[in-house]
Amino acid sequence: MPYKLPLGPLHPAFEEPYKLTLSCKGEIVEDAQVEVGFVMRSIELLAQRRNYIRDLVLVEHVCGICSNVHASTMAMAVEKIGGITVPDRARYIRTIMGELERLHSHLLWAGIGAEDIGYHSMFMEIYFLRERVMDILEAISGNRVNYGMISLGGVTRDITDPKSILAMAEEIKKGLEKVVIPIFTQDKTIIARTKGIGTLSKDDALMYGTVGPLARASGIEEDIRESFPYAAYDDLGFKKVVLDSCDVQARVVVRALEMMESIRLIEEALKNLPSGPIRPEQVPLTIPDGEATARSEAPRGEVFYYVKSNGTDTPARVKIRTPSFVNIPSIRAMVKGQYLADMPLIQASIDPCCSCTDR
Amino acid sequence: MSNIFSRLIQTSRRRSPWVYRINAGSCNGCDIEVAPCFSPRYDGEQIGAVLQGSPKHTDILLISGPITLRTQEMVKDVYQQIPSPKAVIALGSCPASGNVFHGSPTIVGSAEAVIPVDLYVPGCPPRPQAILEAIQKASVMLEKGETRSQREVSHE
Amino acid sequence: MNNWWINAILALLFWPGLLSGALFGWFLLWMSRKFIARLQGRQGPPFYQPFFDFWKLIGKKTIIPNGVNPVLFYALPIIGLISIIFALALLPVPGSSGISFEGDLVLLIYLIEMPVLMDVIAGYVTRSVYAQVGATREAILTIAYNLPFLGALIALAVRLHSFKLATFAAAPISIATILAAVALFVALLAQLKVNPFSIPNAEQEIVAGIHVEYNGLPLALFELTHALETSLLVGLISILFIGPFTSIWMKLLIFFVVAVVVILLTNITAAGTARLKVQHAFKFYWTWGIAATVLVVAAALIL
Amino acid sequence: MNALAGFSLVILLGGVVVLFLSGRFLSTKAKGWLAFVTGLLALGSILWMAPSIINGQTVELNLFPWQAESPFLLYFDGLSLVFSLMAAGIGSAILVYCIDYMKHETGTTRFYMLMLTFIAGLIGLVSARSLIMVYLCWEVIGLCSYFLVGFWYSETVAVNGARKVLVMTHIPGYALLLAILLLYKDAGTFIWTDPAIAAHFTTGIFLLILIAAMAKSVMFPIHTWIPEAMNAPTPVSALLHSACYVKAGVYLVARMYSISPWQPSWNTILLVVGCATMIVGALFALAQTDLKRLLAFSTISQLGYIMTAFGIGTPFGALAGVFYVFSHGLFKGTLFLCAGAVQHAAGTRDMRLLGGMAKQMPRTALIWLIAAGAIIGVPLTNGFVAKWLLYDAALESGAWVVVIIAWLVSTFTAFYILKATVSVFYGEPSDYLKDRKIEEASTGMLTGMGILAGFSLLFGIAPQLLVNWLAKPAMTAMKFEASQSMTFLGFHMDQSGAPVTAGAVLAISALLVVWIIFAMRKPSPKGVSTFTGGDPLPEGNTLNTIDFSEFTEDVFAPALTALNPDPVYTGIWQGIYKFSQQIRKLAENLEKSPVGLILGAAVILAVVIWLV
Amino acid sequence: MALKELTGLDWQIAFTAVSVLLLVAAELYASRINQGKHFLWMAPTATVLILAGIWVPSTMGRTLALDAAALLLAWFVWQQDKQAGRLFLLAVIVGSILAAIGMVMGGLFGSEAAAAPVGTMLKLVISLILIGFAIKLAVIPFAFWLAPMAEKSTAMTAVLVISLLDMAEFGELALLRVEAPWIFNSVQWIWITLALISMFGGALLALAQTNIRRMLAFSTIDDIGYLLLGLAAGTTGGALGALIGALSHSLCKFLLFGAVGVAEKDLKHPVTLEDRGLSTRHPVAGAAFIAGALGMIGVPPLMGFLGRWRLYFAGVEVGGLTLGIGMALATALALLYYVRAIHRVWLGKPAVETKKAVKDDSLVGIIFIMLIILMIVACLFPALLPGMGGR
Repeated sequence: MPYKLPLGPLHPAFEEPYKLTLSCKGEIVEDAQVEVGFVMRSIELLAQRRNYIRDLVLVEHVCGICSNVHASTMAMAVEKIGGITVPDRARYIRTIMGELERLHSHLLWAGIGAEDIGYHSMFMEIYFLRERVMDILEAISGNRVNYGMISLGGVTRDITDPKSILAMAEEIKKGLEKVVIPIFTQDKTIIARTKGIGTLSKDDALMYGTVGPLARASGIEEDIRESFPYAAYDDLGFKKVVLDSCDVQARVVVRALEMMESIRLIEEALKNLPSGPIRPEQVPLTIPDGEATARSEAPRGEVFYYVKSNGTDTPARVKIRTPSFVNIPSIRAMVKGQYLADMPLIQASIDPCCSCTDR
Repeated sequence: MSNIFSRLIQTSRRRSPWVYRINAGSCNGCDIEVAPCFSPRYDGEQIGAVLQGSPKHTDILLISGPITLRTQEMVKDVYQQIPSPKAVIALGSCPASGNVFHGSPTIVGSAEAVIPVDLYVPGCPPRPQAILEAIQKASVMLEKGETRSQREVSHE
Repeated sequence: MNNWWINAILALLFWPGLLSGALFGWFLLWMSRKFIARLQGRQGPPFYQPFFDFWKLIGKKTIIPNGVNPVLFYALPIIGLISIIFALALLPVPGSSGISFEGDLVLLIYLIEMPVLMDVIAGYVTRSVYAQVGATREAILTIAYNLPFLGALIALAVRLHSFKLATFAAAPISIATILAAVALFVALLAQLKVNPFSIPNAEQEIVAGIHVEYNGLPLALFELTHALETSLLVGLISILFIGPFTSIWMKLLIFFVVAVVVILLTNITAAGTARLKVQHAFKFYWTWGIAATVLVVAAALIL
Repeated sequence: MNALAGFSLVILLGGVVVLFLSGRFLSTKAKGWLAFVTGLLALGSILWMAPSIINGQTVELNLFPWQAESPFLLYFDGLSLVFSLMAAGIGSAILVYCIDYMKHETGTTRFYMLMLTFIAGLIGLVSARSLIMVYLCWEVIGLCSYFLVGFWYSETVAVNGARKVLVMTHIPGYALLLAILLLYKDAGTFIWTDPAIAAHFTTGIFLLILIAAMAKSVMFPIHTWIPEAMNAPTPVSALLHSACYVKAGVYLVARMYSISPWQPSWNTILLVVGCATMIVGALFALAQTDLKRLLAFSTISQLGYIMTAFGIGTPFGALAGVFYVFSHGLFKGTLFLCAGAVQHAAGTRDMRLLGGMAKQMPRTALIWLIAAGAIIGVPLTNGFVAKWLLYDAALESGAWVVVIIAWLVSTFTAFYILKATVSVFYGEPSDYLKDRKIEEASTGMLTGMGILAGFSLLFGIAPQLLVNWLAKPAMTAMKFEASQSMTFLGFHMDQSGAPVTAGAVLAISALLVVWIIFAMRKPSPKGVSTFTGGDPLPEGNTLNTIDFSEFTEDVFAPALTALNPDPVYTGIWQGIYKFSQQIRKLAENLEKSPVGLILGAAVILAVVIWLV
Repeated sequence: MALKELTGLDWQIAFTAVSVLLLVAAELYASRINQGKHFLWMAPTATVLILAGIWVPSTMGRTLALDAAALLLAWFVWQQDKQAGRLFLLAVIVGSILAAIGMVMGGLFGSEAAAAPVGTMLKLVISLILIGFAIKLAVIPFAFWLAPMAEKSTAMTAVLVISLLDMAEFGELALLRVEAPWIFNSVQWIWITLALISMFGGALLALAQTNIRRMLAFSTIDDIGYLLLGLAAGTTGGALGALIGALSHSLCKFLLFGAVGVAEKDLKHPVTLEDRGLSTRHPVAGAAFIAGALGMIGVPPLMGFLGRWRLYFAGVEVGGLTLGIGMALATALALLYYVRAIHRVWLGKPAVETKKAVKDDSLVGIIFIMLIILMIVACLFPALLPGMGGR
């Protein structure tokens, strides 16, 4: 008789509340039900009641991990309606922020992943490295989380000392190359716990409409930074990472290589940082009638914003579709027949973000 | 003799705060700042703080987020499951005021309305140093018997 | 006769029993926490941490979860604790006034298994799914790690033609002793539930494992039992090495040094590995465990 | 007095003949009563002899001259008394159970004839003085077992079980025959009381007899037939595979004590075999979900205990062995009969489909609990006394390894019996049972089970009855000094030191287990909810014992595969079969030209003869 | 007679009794299940000839009578199947001629027991007699004729050949064993080797068959191996065991072939291992088959056991434990093929659900049951065998 084992909403392996009810037979998981909605704060509703300036702050709080990408995508959509051009320097800074965010998010994920297979030392190692990323973020934006860097038409703060940031980036690169990536790709216990686990076939990945590293680890060649380049990705030359072994190991590798690519992008952007203003002189408070969509590649995949303006300073409709919203259901396709002991890692391998999902 | 023991227990309450974390609708900004508190740079274990997995083992409850309607009962239930004496720390601005979510129809907006809070840590999110300081303060409150759970018991 | 009782009580309560066992166990637990913290680049807990953890739990109000028999809730940790104290009293540490008789090793093995059994029952009794999964894993793991553990002890006993612990402590160091110590060490990893065999209390899967519903005094007793278990099991390895020395101080020194080395080795292993699945662990103990046992028995019989 | 010796055999075989002649005209129930009365009469005739045997005499009877060197000689001594009482006594209790259990079956004439023949065969085996007659009875009970297991002969599972029984017990039986013939060749007699036999009893002969005994007494690695035999009617499982049939091997081993000058090295062999068996049986029992298969593996494990007890080789060991044999017959018989009652009522014996039956079948549950307590070794039951005697014997002789293994296995025993108890009688009834009307077992069945369980309790409270009246004469028969004293509850006073401590620990831990089981059943109603991740779980969502065995199955799978000897046997069979196909091809090629074949073979033969 | 003095068993009387019993049983059986056109008169004739071969005092007379019976049966088989008949005929003619020449040359046809020849003559005589009897008794490698005969002829014809003719020939060999022990003694190990080859070869070949009748034929070859070994061992027990074994063999083979015949009448095709669960339709025949099989293996309490343990003992006496284990292994093989046949063909679920149970002929059933009871009783009260009192 299968028994039910709830993972969550409060669970040591989860940063955020969502509920995974596992039906197990012995140690084998037969099925899983996913329940979300614990963190629903009605952000889309609130956004329609506030003006564009306040909305940028509000959407930053959709998710604390990928706050920047939400604000910048919203800004992109509004800029499209309003016909506001973003200065080159601001585009580069937005790219740097986006990649730093990806770096810290992937490192956070790697740390939690290590913790999920009980590798406490690895967690500590990664968090130690992540603090360096946090330092850069703090140096640029003044905040460790929720940076408030995006303003309509540009960014709020300039990067004043690219050299020191480059030096820090170099350190992170070394840390990644010497410690994190080798351990994640070569350590025997980690390979034993990741290889062949939680397979999501390409067909399933397409059926669930998965996005981001999860999809790319299942062989779907899709990265918004390449397909629909925004910010400065076109100038910097971007290479996406795709693997087709479909298991947790593939997701680990995809994220690891993406981190390396992020570092490269950051360094490239810092070296080629154009001079000029960081935002237009004049940004209108009211946006003309119209609607627009914007997409960008968040650490977890594609973020999609739809903004409809009615000519006032308040949007008529803001629709946010986040990557975890489509990724979380695909857990069901991965867990069947897996061991209970692998469940935390499998659910972590999609890097679920519930505050994104629930909004 | 009993005095020595009660003194010992009081000291040990300060020395050994075990922490449990609830995300009650946070944007997870506060939560990702709790984890670094126990990582090498900040290392909460120096003051004896350990992150626990079960509320039954807990002394200090960290609560983040504006408390959504869906998590309200959960928070109450978990608070009851924590054996006294216990302290509650509200992390960030959300449990205090609702922060940017103020006015949302799906949040309670104040932790106080659900469970008695002992300490507020302002910030969006608060920094790890602030969180650790709050833990330390809460453990001192536990030692002195100043938490609301302890005071309410003594009133009864 | 009187003397015998006094000695027994001394052994139970002071040396190597409850008091020194707890202090030693706390010291070892602190050592491991500190050592791991230092390995991870952290500061680690202060020296008195396990001691305060214990007293804080004592001072907490105990909550009995829904549907759990209160008497049982308290009795299980107490039974476990008492049996581990008796087991400690049997350990022939240098200067022990304890009881020693032919066959006390068998009694020791019984008593070591008792807290494990109580743990498993405690897991089932508390009616939490997490605890029940943890208890099942613990039961399975017990079957697995007892193979090298019992194998090594039996092989040594066969070699020394005695099931008396004092004989173990007096025997000279040989290849068989060292092999047996290695086998005991392998079993120790699972007995202390450290990585890679921290399976029954895998926090990320089953919250806090068996003890998820335990709190307050009973949890404190479980923690104390764990401390005593640590000093007992580490001490069991240590006494294998004190044979060749004659002076009691020398013996004590060696005893402590070996204990510290063992706990450091344990923690190096723990810090450098991820948690295995229970299937892996079972396979590990039944393949390598059998290999180790065969090796020890062969060494005991041939050398 | 001596004439009594043949009574039981004559009565039983007479019953068989009467059944055969009148089977057509009697109702199923009447046949059952006839068989039961026959069994009771046989029991009476054995009890009649009992006093003089207890007084140290032997009852002997020369029935008739059978074959040249081997007349039908009956010889009852203490050891025979134990086993024949077990056969007739437990057999009668099972027969009274059969009356109701079998009332809807067809072919019961065959059934009761075989049951009575079986009992007669066992009594014949244990009372035979001529070794060739021992072999005769040995094979008679083997055949009875074969036919009884295959009672439902048009059901494939049942006959497959029967096939395994026949192949796996008959072939090792040749070892016994060869041993007997070797003894006859050297000693010139079949009569085992003849000193010439003792003089020629070598280790080789011991090993040969042991092989046969291992097959019958389900010792590892020739034990795999017993779980397959569980597709038989339950009384058969109870009679054959718990009470009597599997004890035949034990009898042989015990008898070797009285025949031969015992070699110390034989003890080690027995201990190794016994310990391996008890571990393997218990490990497999943990992973079973079929109630009767679980009990079958538990039988294997318990037989390991018995063999170990005899292997210790001290007077205490022999006492423990004899006590254990009788006790095991009682409590395992009860467990099987309860399992049969459950199957009768619920229509299944799959523990995954059962649950909560204690409400509908309170009496069966009570009887089961007594027997389950006995097999775990709870004080007040005979199982406790048996276990304690075994531990005592092992401790006294310094067989510490045995103590450790036996203790380890007894925790396994507690686990799997708990699992069976809880998943059958407690917990929530499954969906399968919800639409079924479950009725308490009938009075006749309850009587059968109750008698056995009652004796379990009686011998647990007053073991001196069993010890003084049965075990001591048996020990004398096994050439041991029977000087042990025994008081109520099994506490005996002539021991000190380690055994007493260990016994106390054993008693305390066993009592603890019982108390814990009862305490678990009385949960406190109110309190703070358990932690389930924040959200409440649906009612009754806990791990049950089946989940436990699924965990173990999954994890033990490699060990269980490695310890299962069946693939080896299948491999041997496949090898033989392939070889035979090759031979057939060769033969067919040769036979294509018969004249050439004759010529060729004749020439070769002639040449060989020429050269010799 | 010397055989009786040696073994204590009046084999001639015992065999005659068995023959008559089987003749009556076969005639009754044939009255219900057709056994070929001329069975009614052919069977008594052949039996009379065979019994003449047992009772005629002169060696030549015996041989001639048995050869005549063999020819008659060969003709009868030939009528049923030409190929099988030819092979049988070949075996009868070649075997009889070789054996007869050997016996003439050895002086065995003389009225008085002749002294053993010496030198080359001895070897020649032994070779001829050994090969002749090996062909007649169907010992491997001269067993080519038995299986086709058993497969193609009717059940009772096979019983006549195997149970009566073959066992009578064996009896003749046993008499020779007493009258001219030199045939055996000088080449004892060749006889034993031949016996072992027959034992294992027969068992392995039986294991490889799918046709049940062929399997039964090879089981006869297997059993002849044991009987030969008993004679070759040269001990009283061995000879007695062989003779009782032969009697038991006759009875068992009747049960086995009879059961197969009953099933074939119903199935309308030869019984092979592809058939399933015949017991559901023919319970008594199934019981007869099982009893016959167990009797062939020598499981107590069937009569075969009386012979078998003596044969084992003879083996142990001659060859020690090794030979004993070898014999036990061969028996284990025999058990395997019999058990396979029992459990595939007879027991278990029927392949096709029978619409209604066949009412078996009660006369045939009674014959089977009486024979089974006879075998059990004979085992428990061996004194019933003539001259066995006290043995």
